[in-house]
Amino acid sequence: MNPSTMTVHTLFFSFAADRMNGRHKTLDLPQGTTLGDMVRQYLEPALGPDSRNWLYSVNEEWASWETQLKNGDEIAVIPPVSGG
Amino acid sequence: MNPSTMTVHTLFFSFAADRMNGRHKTLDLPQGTTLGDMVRQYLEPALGPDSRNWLYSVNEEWASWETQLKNGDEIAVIPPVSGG
Amino acid sequence: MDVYRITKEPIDVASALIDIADDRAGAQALFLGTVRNEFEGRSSRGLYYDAYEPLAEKELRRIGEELKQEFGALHVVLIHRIGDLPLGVVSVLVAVSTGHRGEAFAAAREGIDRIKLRVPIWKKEHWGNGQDAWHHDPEAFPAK
Amino acid sequence: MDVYRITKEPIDVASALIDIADDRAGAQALFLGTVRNEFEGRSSRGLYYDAYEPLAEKELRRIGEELKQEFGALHVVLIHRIGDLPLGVVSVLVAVSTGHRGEAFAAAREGIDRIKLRVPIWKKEHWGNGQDAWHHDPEAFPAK
Repeated sequence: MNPSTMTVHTLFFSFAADRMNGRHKTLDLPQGTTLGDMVRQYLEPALGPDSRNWLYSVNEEWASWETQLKNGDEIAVIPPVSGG
Repeated sequence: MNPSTMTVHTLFFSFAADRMNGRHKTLDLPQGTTLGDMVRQYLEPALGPDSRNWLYSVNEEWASWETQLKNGDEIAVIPPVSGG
Repeated sequence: MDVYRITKEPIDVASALIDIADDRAGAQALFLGTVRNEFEGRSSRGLYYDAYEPLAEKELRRIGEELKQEFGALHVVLIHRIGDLPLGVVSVLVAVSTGHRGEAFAAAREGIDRIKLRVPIWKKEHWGNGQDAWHHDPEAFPAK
Repeated sequence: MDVYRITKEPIDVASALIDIADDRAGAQALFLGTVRNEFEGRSSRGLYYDAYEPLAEKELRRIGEELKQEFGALHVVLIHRIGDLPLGVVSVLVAVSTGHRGEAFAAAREGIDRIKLRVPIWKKEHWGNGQDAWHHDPEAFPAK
């Protein structure tokens, strides 16, 4: 692994998994990437502009746009929920 | 039985049964007695003035003050209910 | 299937769920009244319930018909247990199934409220100190 | 006792009733969501539910703590089933015990509303015509 990059694991659910053709992706990102950076640069092209309004978690906890990602983080993409 | 009288069966529940010292009474009433007459003349002395505000049934159905009683009727005295 | 019953037996919640099951229903709401260990701060050992059974069952049925009319309940089960009930036991069950959850909650709430208002059932408190008192007896529960 | 669980197994209502039992409780309210044979007029053969399980269970627990704080719920059980569910089956259970019935209804209602708003669970409709669609997918459910 290039020392200036880090690897994160991304989980997709519901129609977001359909759009990504899979429930798991591994991404190599530049060090210092925030959750917001990752969504805008790497996910929005595939998931569409609505994905800016979705919720995200990092390591099984809700995370904000400003969250600094670290090597090995698990990011979950949470499209609008429909339980019940 | 005197042809000018009729016999009715009266049921008491809850604290009304306590006041009457029993759950059943048989009353001989003049022909033409209404439910309201019976309550005022025969029950209120034992049950107190609140009994005018209680509900009553005749033959297993809610009855009004004006209901004409007939020989053999079953009258239930329904003090304020407290189910649940 | 609808059930309206006064019973001396334990109330069977599982069978009520079978009775209200319906593929058209997205929601089921149940209310269970249970015997509490206190009433307005006084400790209680349990309750005794009495009913005028034939009229009570008729009135339960009328309430069920109202819940179907007013809230679109698909099925209604209204069961009240009577006799001496120890702490923790279920005294009354209201179970409804409806298309959506709003009506399910509204119907169940009205169901128990109307039972408490209209059905000829009475409860006697077995106070912790050994005394007994019928609820709504003005001598036992003086107006505050 | 409180229970917060995502499960692939059938939801056991009887055991939820045991979990919420409490001598201090006069009221228990249960809400069950069941798989309905239609959605907004289109016939359905059943539902598939997916969840992000670790975060979903955390969020169920947070909702339960809120119900205890806000409504004085004595015990809370929140269980959501996932996987392929046929018509009529229970997909979600909310069970609470409280001192009195007002709080029981309020807590159960808020419980299911908050689950639907916040818990990372998704459902896919198996339409009667053989097609499938995730709820809230804007391509499958266009804005009206």
